[in-house]
Amino acid sequence: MLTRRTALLSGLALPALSRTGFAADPIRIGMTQPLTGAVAASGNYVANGAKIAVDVLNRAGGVMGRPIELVLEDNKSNPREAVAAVEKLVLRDKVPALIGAWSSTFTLAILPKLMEYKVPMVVETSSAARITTSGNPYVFRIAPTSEMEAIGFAELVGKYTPAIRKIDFLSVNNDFGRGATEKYGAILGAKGIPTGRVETMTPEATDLSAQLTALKQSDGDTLFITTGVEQLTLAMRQAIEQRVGKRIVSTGGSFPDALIHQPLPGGAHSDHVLFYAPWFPEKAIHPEIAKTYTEEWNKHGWEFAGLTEGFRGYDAVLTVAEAVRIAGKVEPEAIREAMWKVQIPGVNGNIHFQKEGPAGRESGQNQPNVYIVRLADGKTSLV
Amino acid sequence: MTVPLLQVEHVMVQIGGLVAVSDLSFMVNEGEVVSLIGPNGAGKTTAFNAITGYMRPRRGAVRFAGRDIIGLSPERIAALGLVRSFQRTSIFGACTVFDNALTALHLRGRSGLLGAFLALPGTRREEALLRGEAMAMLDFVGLAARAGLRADSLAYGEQRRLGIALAAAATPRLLLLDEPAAGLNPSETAECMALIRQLRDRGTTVLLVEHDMAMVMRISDRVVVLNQGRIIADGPPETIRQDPEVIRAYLGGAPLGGHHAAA
Amino acid sequence: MSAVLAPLLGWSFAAAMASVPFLFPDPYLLAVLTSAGIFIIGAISLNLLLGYTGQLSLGHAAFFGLGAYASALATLGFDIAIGFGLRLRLDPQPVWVGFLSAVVVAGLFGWLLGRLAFRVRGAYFVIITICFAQVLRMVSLNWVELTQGPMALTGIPPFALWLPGQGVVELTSKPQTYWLVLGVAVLAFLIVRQIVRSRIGRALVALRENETLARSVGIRVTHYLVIATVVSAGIAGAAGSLFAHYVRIIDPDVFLFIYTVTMVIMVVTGGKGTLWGPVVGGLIFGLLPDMLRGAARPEAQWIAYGLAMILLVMFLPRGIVPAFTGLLAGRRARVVLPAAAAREAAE
Amino acid sequence: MDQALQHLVNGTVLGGTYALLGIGLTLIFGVMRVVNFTHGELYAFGAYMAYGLVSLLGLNFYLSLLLAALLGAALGAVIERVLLRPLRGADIDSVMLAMIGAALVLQNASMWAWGGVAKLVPSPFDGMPLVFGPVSVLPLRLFVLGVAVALLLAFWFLLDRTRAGIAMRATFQDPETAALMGVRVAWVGTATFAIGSGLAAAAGALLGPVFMVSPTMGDLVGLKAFAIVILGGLGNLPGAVIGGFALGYVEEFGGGFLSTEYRDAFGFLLIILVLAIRPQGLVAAKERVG
Repeated sequence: MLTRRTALLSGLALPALSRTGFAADPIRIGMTQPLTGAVAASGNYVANGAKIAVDVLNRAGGVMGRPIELVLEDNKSNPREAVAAVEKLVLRDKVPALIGAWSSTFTLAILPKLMEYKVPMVVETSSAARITTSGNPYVFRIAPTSEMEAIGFAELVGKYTPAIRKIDFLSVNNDFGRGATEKYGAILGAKGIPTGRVETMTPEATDLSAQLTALKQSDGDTLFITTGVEQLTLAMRQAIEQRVGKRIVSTGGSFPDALIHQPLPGGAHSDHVLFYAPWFPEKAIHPEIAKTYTEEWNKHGWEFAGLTEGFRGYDAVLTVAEAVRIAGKVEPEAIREAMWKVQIPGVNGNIHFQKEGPAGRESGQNQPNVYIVRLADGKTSLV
Repeated sequence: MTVPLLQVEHVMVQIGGLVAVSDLSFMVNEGEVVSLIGPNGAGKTTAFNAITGYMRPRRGAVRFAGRDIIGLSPERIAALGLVRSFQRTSIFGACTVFDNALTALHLRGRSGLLGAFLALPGTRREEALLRGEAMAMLDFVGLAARAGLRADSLAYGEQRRLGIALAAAATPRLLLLDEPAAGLNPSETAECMALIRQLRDRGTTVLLVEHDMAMVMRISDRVVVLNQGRIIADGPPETIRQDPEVIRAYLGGAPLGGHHAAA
Repeated sequence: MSAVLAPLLGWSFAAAMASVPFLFPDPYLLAVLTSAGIFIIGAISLNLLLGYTGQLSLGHAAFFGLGAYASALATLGFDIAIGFGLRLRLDPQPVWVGFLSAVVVAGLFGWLLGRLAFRVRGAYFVIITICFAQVLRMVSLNWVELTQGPMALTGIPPFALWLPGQGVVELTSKPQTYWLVLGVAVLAFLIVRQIVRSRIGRALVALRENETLARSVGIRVTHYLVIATVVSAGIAGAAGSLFAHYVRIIDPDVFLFIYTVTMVIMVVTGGKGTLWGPVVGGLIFGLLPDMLRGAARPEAQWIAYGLAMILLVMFLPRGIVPAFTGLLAGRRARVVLPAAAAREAAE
Repeated sequence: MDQALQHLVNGTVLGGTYALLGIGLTLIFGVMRVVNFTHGELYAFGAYMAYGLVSLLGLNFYLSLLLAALLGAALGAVIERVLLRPLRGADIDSVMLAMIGAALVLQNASMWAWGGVAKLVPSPFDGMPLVFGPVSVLPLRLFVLGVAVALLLAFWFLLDRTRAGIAMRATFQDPETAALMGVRVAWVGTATFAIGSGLAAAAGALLGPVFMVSPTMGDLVGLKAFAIVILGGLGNLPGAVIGGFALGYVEEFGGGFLSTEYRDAFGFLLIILVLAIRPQGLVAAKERVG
């Protein structure tokens, strides 16, 4: 409780301190994340990542001699509130750029508002393809789509022995899970690996026995699980209970951190497609940035597991700050144009946007990096 | 021979496996005031419930103006012209007295959703007519001065009178009154009796459940006595007063014409 | 309030609301009011059911969501298989068709729910309505061919209105959408007012006050409850349609329980069974979350919201509007009191 | 066939926990006529207490379960005294709203206190399943089922054989008469709500180690508990047990053979179906008129 309170106090004190250090007005960056409700855990991780990026940048002198201020709004894990949060950020706080909004549903809800207010947004987590293909020129995504992730995985598929011959899916019933099922199925299918059985689960479900028992009947050798951290952990534990007996690969950057301390019995091991592997910051494309991020994070005493998600917020803030620097002024349109010129190293790798979607109204999409981390007996290793 | 207005034939009602009314047969002719009496627990209110559709008898027939009404819902039965009052919850407490009266005239109106939306002329005419009738009704029961008050703010006797007015509002052919005088003081009881007489004079047939024997004997054309779920006597008040079985039933329960207990 | 004064006050309130975009041209204020207004329409519709028939529906978001989906699908068009090798196809329709279909579809489901659920009362009814919304959420989540499931329906067109001299105009500016929502809200208010003051409204109140007695004067219980549900659902569907074309994306979260709770709390706070209750409560609970924003950490905002619900129920159980009119009619209350006391003594 | 057997085992295990969830809710409704929207939150509270006692304080697992249930009962008693007692006599929607408000407060307080990250509760049971021919089941799950059945029996004993239970049942059937017979109805209310809450917390503490502990874990569980008690007939105790197992089997077989997408909808659909045919629930409750 004490640490929480001191963290809260320092959080309050910091902006005040940094304000005295700078003569100029701060540059405000708006961010909306699910800080309460069903997916609050991840939203808070991403928000924390963003907060430390702001600290790091301000310590280095801010942007254009002005400090950065993060204006964070809760979207309460629901799309209506995501819209309300953005309207508050844009209309009341007058932020020139946004970061958000974790789930694809929340991000999609915001998209028309970006067009309406002509404010660019860096999308840090959402994976739904249509975010960048619907012709919204205010969207710049640093998160990978399911397709990019699947392509990244497919490049590594040769490393598996025995080889992957047939795959099954257990996916959460939302755009994230459905997207992964579709793209992994298609891309591995093109490599001659057919899909066996596909089962889905509602995001809140805790008992997955019916799905796993059904999956056990399939003759696939590898089970792809796509969902949040919590449900992934449950699925892996219950897969042992139901003796599913397949190789398990999780997608989408979720990592069952709890299983490091309480490993699955019977020497079971699993592979996880991640975008940052905090155990091996030295293996990152830009080790020095990854190390700064990891150290800052640990300094706050936040959960280690959060590192696998918090980098999204960190990279997003770096991206917006760089765009502001290039633009040379704090205006939404200038920042939007500058986004195309951003070329910086991030925790996940190089950040640079490519054009996607209908000509003339393209959205920006970054090409992120993919790591496969193997978890066996509570120990991690890079594949 | 004319068909009696209400015919109850061999009606049996069970509540939760217990027989509340075992074999009930009686009838009410047009224009009569008939009282249904009996000791506590004799099944009077159950009989009312069975007649008005609130309970379904296990056996027997109930005919209203020659038509079998068993299985019909209370509101259908009311629409046929058979309306009852209640012992306890006899008014719409949170509404004004006037709105109570207006609500009771429900069956007299026929305007629907569209009329309400658009305030069609026909609807307005009907509304004006009903308002007039409601006021007349309140006048009739002496509550016109109270029209604007909340019904649950009325004195007890006034509430009872309003209850009767509600049942009588839509000018039913047969009015079933469940202990209209319960809890009233002598002068209020007298007013109540006068009211029932006026209703009869307007052409309404009345079937009454009542504990106040003095009132029953003075107002009724005929008295039906119920004990332990069946009829033990049926006849004009003076015959009933001397019927040995009735006297025995009442001495076994409460004394004839004695103080009424809360039912 | 006198019969002349009340409508005058009402219309001047509407006029004051209509002039907000001129007096306070703050787009954020308009955005918050528009969003609150949509839910106030929902609350007005819920009030007909909860306030006037006394039936607590905790599935009201179902009608809201149905309206949103119906309107979105009608304007986007669809082409789905309906079994036996048949396909059902609809080309994109203008927005007003979407709006009407929202009202009709929600109303139809209102009829269905009414027929099913009014076989029971009280807690059973409450839980059935919750289940009803849950089932619809599951269907919208999984009937991907029609609803896009969790991938959401996107690209929903904004409102378009035929304006004299300008033809069909898309309403995209803040004041325009605000006025549209205000207009629908006024219409919803008037519809509910007309019903409540009619023979139907009296029947509904009678059922709420005393169902047994109401039946005895010939009021057909299920018939009127179903009418109320259909009208209430239709208006909620209209609110859902406004929501769909305002937010311009719809996903299964429109069936969330918290949306229903928002509408219920608006009605109860303002005063259920009063015409102005949902408006007053809606303005308070529509603006409260946005006022709380930034005032405290997110969890604390929710806790404050929850505590406000509890305190209101405990200390203003009948709501703000009755408490206020009660103050105005203090003289009348004094007349009422002794009589009520006498009644207590008599029992 | 093997698959069906496994589903049967899974359904039984699931049904036992559902029964435990349902019985607390139905008891509270039966005695107090309160639809308890905090049920799911008390479930989460029990789970968090078990987590705190086992993981943070390092207490014995079984002792922690017991303490978690007791703490849940204590919280229930507090809710009853602070919230429900003053609302006695208020109409059903006021009480429901207050309970929804309380649920919002509880859920966000636990998010504040524990953070949003889900926790695993360690248990002394082996993570490897016991295998019986074609079916397998975790020892922990069997333990949970065993405790659930034991609790149901203990509860039945309490209601049927003890003075407190008789007072409770009397209140259940007719509060006015019970009061006339000298039952302290107010006290019965507190006791009932405490016991119902304790059962919810016990379910949370038992299932915490099976699943994971998170602030929103009560949401779906609360809704399911409603489904269970409606299936069995609101306020009907044996009905809640039957409803619990019915829901367990329906979800498991429906999910396994029909559609996993609609797995969590089957319960709600079943309710609408049951109510269309038998409005009083699968097990007929004695209807109280008035």
